[in-house]
Amino acid sequence: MNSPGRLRLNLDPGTVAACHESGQAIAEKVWKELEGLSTVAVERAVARLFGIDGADSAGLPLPNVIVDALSRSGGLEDGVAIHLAKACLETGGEPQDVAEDVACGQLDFASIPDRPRRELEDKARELARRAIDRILDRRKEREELISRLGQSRQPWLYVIVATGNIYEDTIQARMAASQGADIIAVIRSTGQSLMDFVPYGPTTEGYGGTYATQDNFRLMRKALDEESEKLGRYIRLVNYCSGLCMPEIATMGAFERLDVMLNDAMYGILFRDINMERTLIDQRFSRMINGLSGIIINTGEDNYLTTVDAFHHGPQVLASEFINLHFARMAGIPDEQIGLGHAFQIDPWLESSLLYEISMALLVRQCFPNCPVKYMPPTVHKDGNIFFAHALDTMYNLVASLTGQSIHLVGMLTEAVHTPFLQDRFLSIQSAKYVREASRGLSDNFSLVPEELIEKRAQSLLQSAKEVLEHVKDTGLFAAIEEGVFAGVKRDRHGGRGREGVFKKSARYFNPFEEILSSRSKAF
Amino acid sequence: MNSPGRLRLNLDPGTVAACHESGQAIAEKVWKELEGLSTVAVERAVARLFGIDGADSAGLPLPNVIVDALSRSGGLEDGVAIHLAKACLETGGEPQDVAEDVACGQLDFASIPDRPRRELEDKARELARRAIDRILDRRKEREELISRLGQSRQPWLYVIVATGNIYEDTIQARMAASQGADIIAVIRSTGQSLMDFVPYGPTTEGYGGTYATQDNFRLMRKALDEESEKLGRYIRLVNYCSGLCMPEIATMGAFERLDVMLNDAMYGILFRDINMERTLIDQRFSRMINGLSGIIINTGEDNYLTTVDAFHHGPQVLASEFINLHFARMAGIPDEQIGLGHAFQIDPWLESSLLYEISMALLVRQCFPNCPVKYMPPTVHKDGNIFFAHALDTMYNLVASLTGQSIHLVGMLTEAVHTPFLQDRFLSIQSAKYVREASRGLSDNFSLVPEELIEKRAQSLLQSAKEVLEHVKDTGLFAAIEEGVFAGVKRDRHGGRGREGVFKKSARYFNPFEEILSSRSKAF
Amino acid sequence: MTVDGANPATEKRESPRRKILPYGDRHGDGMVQVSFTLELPDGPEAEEAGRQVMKLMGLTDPQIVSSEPLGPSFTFFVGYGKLLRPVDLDNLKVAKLPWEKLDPETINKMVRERLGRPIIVVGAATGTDAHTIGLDAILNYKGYAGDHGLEAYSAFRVVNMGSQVENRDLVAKARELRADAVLVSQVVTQRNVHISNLTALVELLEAEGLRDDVVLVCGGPRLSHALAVELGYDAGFGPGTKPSEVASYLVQEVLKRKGV
Amino acid sequence: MTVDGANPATEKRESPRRKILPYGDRHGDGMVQVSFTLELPDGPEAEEAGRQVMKLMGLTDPQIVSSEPLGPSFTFFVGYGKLLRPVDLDNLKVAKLPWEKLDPETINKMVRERLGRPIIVVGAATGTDAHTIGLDAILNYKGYAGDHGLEAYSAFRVVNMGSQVENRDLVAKARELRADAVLVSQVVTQRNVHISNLTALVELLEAEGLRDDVVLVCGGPRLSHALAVELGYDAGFGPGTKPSEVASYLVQEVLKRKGV
Ligand code: B12
Ligand code: B12
Ligand SMILES: Cc1ncc(COP(=O)(O)O)c(C=O)c1O
Ligand SMILES: Cc1ncc(COP(=O)(O)O)c(C=O)c1O
Repeated sequence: MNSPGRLRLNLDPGTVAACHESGQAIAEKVWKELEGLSTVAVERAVARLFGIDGADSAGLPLPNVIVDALSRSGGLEDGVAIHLAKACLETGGEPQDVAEDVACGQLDFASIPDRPRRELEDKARELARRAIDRILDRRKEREELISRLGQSRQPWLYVIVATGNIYEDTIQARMAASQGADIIAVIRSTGQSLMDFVPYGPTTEGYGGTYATQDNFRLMRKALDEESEKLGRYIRLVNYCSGLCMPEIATMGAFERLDVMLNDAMYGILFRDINMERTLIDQRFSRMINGLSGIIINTGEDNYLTTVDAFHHGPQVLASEFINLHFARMAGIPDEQIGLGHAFQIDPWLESSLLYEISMALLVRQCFPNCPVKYMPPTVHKDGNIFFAHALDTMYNLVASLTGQSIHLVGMLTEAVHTPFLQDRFLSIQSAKYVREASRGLSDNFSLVPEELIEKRAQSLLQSAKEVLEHVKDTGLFAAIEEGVFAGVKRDRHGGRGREGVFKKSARYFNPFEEILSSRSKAF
Repeated sequence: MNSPGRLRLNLDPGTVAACHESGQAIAEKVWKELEGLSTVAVERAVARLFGIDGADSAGLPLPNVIVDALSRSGGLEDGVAIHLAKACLETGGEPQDVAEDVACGQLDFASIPDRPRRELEDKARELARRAIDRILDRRKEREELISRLGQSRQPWLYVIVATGNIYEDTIQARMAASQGADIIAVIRSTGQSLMDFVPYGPTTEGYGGTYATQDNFRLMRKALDEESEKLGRYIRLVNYCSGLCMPEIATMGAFERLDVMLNDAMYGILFRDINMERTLIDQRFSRMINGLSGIIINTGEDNYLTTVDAFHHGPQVLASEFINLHFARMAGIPDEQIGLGHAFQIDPWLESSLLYEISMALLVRQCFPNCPVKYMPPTVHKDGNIFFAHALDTMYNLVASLTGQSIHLVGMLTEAVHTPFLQDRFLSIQSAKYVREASRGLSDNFSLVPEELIEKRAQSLLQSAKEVLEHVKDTGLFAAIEEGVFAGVKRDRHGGRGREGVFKKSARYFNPFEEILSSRSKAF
Repeated sequence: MTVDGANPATEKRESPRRKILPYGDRHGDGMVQVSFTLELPDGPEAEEAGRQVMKLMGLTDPQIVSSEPLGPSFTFFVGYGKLLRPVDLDNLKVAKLPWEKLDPETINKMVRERLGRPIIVVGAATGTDAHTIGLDAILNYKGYAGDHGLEAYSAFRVVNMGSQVENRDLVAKARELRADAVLVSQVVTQRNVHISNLTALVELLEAEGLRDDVVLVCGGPRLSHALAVELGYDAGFGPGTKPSEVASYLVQEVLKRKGV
Repeated sequence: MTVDGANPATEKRESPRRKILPYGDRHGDGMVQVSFTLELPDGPEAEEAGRQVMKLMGLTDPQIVSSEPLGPSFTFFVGYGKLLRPVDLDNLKVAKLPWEKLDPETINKMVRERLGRPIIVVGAATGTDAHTIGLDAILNYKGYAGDHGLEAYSAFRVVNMGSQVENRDLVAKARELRADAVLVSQVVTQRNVHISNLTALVELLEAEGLRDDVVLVCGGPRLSHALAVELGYDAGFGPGTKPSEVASYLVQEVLKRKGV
């Protein structure tokens, strides 16, 4: 973990503890309310975990085929695990065979005779354990690569590729790595988050990003592994575990050894108008998988700061981070994998804006000392003046280094113009590398003067965050979102997209992953 | 004066005092050795101070005509003041009339009958007092404009114009002021410093800069005064008081209300191979005038850092600053007008380079707390990658603000390409303004951690500077320069350009300005 | 060295004001900065190719001042050169804004007195575009840069459908509300997705026979009035648009169409 | 939305390798960044003029993405556009360096064995140019970027005259020392002062009948071999030149001329 050196804010530990308490209470309350529900996306993820992949002749992915079939036959409420176990036992095949047979109409879940509960659960557990082993193998592979190849000192430089074409993306990603990037994110095409299935195969036609597909993950992983070997340092790969297919993407990422996933408990609700219950259930299952696979999640509080004024809305960002943290911990993710999101977004022309940025960046760092905070660059206050944008990024780079951020998303001088060109990424990485190396040790040389602007501002942000959290605890998260507490966005508990994909679990419902992973997570 | 807030280095006061002692001893020793000498440039300056201006039919400026005439007639050793006084008394005309008559051959100094010493000195004193009043009027005018119009908070942003054409320069200077510049320097054409006369009239054909002429000064002053009124803040004007005409330019600047002058005790020797004695005599007289006119001088230690490696040669920069300071004080300039030069020139790719920059910048600030240090931007390590150069300038801008520099020379993204375009200056000012405002108060929020890199480095630089100064004191400045102590440049005491313009004063030598100004300076 | 001696120089600006060249350091120097990438390894061949690129841009005296390898097979260039082909200002077609700026009171009064009911406005960020800030800036009460949004006027009744709205849903809503104006925001422009989205909406409105019933307006950071008109819209608004500008336009256009 | 469904796409690079376009985000997109200033107040007229400038550069789809007033009467533009005119790599004339890189021992040995005395080199920064760092980097022992200067070779006898040397003084020195090579540095290039200085030296050497007796070399940040040859020099060295490159060239050229 990177550290802010001697820059320590004097914060009241009682206030921090109170924030944690509220955060945890908020998350637990939500989970209590939702315990009896599952979603089509969770079930499709289970199907994927069982090894189901591919699409039917109409292009519909097989996990969707299975879930649709069960939904029609009325078995979905029991969870797909039980039904797939039964079909495997019946046919002697693998889940993939079952799925293919269902897809071409050769097999019908409704017509498979039932078996004793115990036998079905055991088969499901066996299939789940295989999936878990597969994931743990990829996790071990990552650990071995890192120990063999090494990795950069933090802050790690994180850049995006977003050509829309996975092949062009791999070229650009390789170049970025060779230029000094430590983490490469493949941005998703607009619209994918609202698709209730994950496209299949490699893709070349995204808008503002590239579709997240398992083949695309694999192609990029391969390119970056080759580049890692060449460069002698492990290059991390990122994608977006969000939207209507959050749990499935967690699965695909776990299988393809992604290293980081954008994965937020509330982003889908606020920014994609996805149904609250759907999102909150999906995030939990996806986080169980992310935790298992050793993936670092990144939450999306930075997005609040792009939507509402960053100077005035610091407290809700901090409050949301406490909530996101506790949702993640509840799903079994250790702090070391919880990369809370934060950003440098205050109006640059505000007098002393830099002091406010430093204050908040330190505050986040200090409230969550074991979390690899992902620090996002200025975007909102950039316009087409690419030179000024570059200067702004340079100051942001300094704050990232000074305040000991772990994951440093490299800002682009062309932010207000287009998704990054090859040359934009080069220039931005070059300048971020310069600042990172030139400022090594800076935070060991400075200490904060007590009760000056930086410290006072942080104290007041923390106090207000505590108040926000207490309010959310009292009203409950659902009501708080209905009120518009976060990012100035109001959503209706029963509105939003993907609501139809939420269902009540039957008494027979069984999900072997929930069982195995919750007991595992206790051990963390 | 701007301040570095709470950022105070723990420096041994004894070491600082020892540096001052050596610096003063060095300057005094030089002055003792040179007391009996004057130069053609000093005498031409006296002629200008007496109001002589214009050129003869061949284009030779009248001050040169006078000095050449006296040189031929053998009267130069007495100083021009006595001879001009005599001619005025004889003809009843003004010095300008005398000069014109000499120029067209109607008057010959040799043929003017002598008068009692007392009478001549009194006339010379009277002419000198008129000149001094003229200068003090311009000084008062400046003070009134500043108190009426106001001025920016420090650091003041300083940019150059250098089109070579004074008319284009005034356009660019006006634009720069309206963009936020506080100080405008008109860079001089290459080669002017080696010309032993000051060109006359407005000029449009410089290379890498514009000729310094009194008309050019006047045109630019007028443009900036208009702009100051428009913008409601006083815009300062800079030129170069250096080269073979240093004292004359001081005079012209005083008459045309320039505000800042590049004016170094040793620059001409080291960087223009001008004779040592010539330079050291000229600098003294020019500084007496600069002091009188309220002009801030800027010394040129920044140039050492462009010539030798900035990481290793900090001590000589500091040593030179002590020497320059004491030369200036000896000439009667108060610390508030002594803008010592410093620069941000360490290889940006050196790990922790920023810490070394901060260390040295603070050190200079703290050693000379009342001096308006002029902080120069990175130049040497820039290449044609204008984007990286812009990022580098941004970090420099931050250091300028953090360490409380007074005069902030704005770096240009196109430094390695061309003298600044209109757009380059805009972009650079924009980013410097952003950093200045965004970082307001930063240094009040930080204190230095004792005995860490920044402080230790400063302590060791100071110690080494003390040793350099002691060595120079022991060998004497002339010998030290012959050894190559500064900027890695070795010069011969009796070599260099302009040596023929140095002459021994006769027993009758009289310079009313020396007399009046030295007694004045005691009063400061 | 050339010093102008005793003759004060007065430089004349050679070309008449209406034909202009880019200005770097001096009037008429034509200086332009460029940067671009070529898929070639750094080296003399790449540099010469870079210079050729500048020549293909019609630049005189092309200077590559920086070439940086972006990896093993790409090189990035920065260059300066002179564009000595003047722009003829007299022949410039500036897409003129077909309305004048009015203040809010005037707008409200005009609508109250001449239409007698608020103008009905439906707005959305269409297709997969989820950027709402620009649309909200125009429609919502809060507005933009200190200028209130259309909601703040009594002259408008605003329905803001939000983001990622399908064209067909937008058209259905316009029909349902008998909207006077339809406002579309498009921010994502990669591979011209905004052009296809905007064009599809016009076609749908035409197919539904609604095109002539509404004032159709689009906006976004890469849109201009000229482009909007080209795409079949009545008006387009680019970056930095203030809500009051949109309000001024809408009131004048709607009242004109209604003939009141 | 276009997803390629079950058919894994394999995009072909359309144009053959030897004709290339600038690369922004995708092969063949032709994207180029430009910036420039026009002497016009910020506003729609200026913006349209800015777009015209981009069109005059042959750019397709010209987009002005920023326009900033530089004061009341100038506007600065940043733009992106597509240059769809390819560079033909097969027809590229790359000024080939007419020498090969040798190591110091080889150079010293060649001169010792074949010439029997050191090559005499006179160098200066001429005219009013006072930039010596580049010249010193080539000539002085210390050298540049870890590569020693000519002084460090037994193969050369170096006389570095320093800066602001008049051409006639340089020529006199070359004559006096019977120099084998004359090396000139020119760093200041404003209004092409380097071109006139360099040309004047060639003319002077010719007038003095010395041109054929010396290998004439120039260097500086805005010089290239191609430009040097055009100006009548035997070779030219640009930014980043290492002293060993100059040494390699000189030894080969001098020995060739001497026919040894
Ligand atoms: C904020 C922001 C976001 C926020 C949006 C929050 C929200 N609620 O809107 C978040 C973080 C969610 C986001 C997400 C994405 N974003 Co975004 N985002 C931005 C950002 C930083 C600012 C845009 C903004 O709000 N500007 C401020 C508003 C006020 O300006 P404006 O939109 O131009 O609006 C003004 C005018 O254009 C006009 N106007 C606009 N609309 C309308 C409509 C009408 C009718 C009228 C009259 C006028 C009008 O008036 C407004 C006021 O003056 C820009 C970069 C930048 N600095 O510009 C990127 C940017 C727009 N985003 C981009 C991308 C690619 C995305 C993603 C697709 C990335 C991804 N794959 O995940 C996602 C997905 C979104 C989706 N499905 O569409 C790209 C678009 C690239 C391109 N040119 O195609 C940009 C340029 C960043 C980049 N360089 O990559 N983004
Ligand atoms: C250092 C410097 C100075 C120092 C010079 C100290 C010294 N002893 O040389 C000082 C501060 C004194 C100075 C002064 C001035 N400078 Co100056 N300076 C620079 C600076 C920052 C670096 C130049 C440098 O040393 N580069 C490092 C060397 C190693 O690189 P190089 O010169 O390119 O040399 C390499 C090659 O070109 C080649 N090479 C060079 N010469 C030769 C010769 C031969 C024979 C060969 C084979 C090879 C060769 O090999 C070298 C090694 O690879 C540049 C800006 C920049 N970052 O480039 C401005 C710059 C060159 N200066 C500039 C100007 C205008 C001036 C002044 C005229 C300003 C003024 N009016 O006061 C003065 C006056 C000087 C004069 N009379 O000429 C301008 C020139 C603009 C232009 N294109 O016309 C520049 C570009 C800055 C700017 N943007 O305004 N400068
Ligand atoms: C947490 C999080 N999830 C997802 C996304 C991307 O959006 P989408 O899910 O629409 O691809 C973002 C945007 O940056 C984000 O921050
Ligand atoms: C102190 C000083 N004097 C003079 C100059 C300019 O040189 P010249 O005197 O040749 O015009 C400089 C260069 O920046 C300088 O720093």
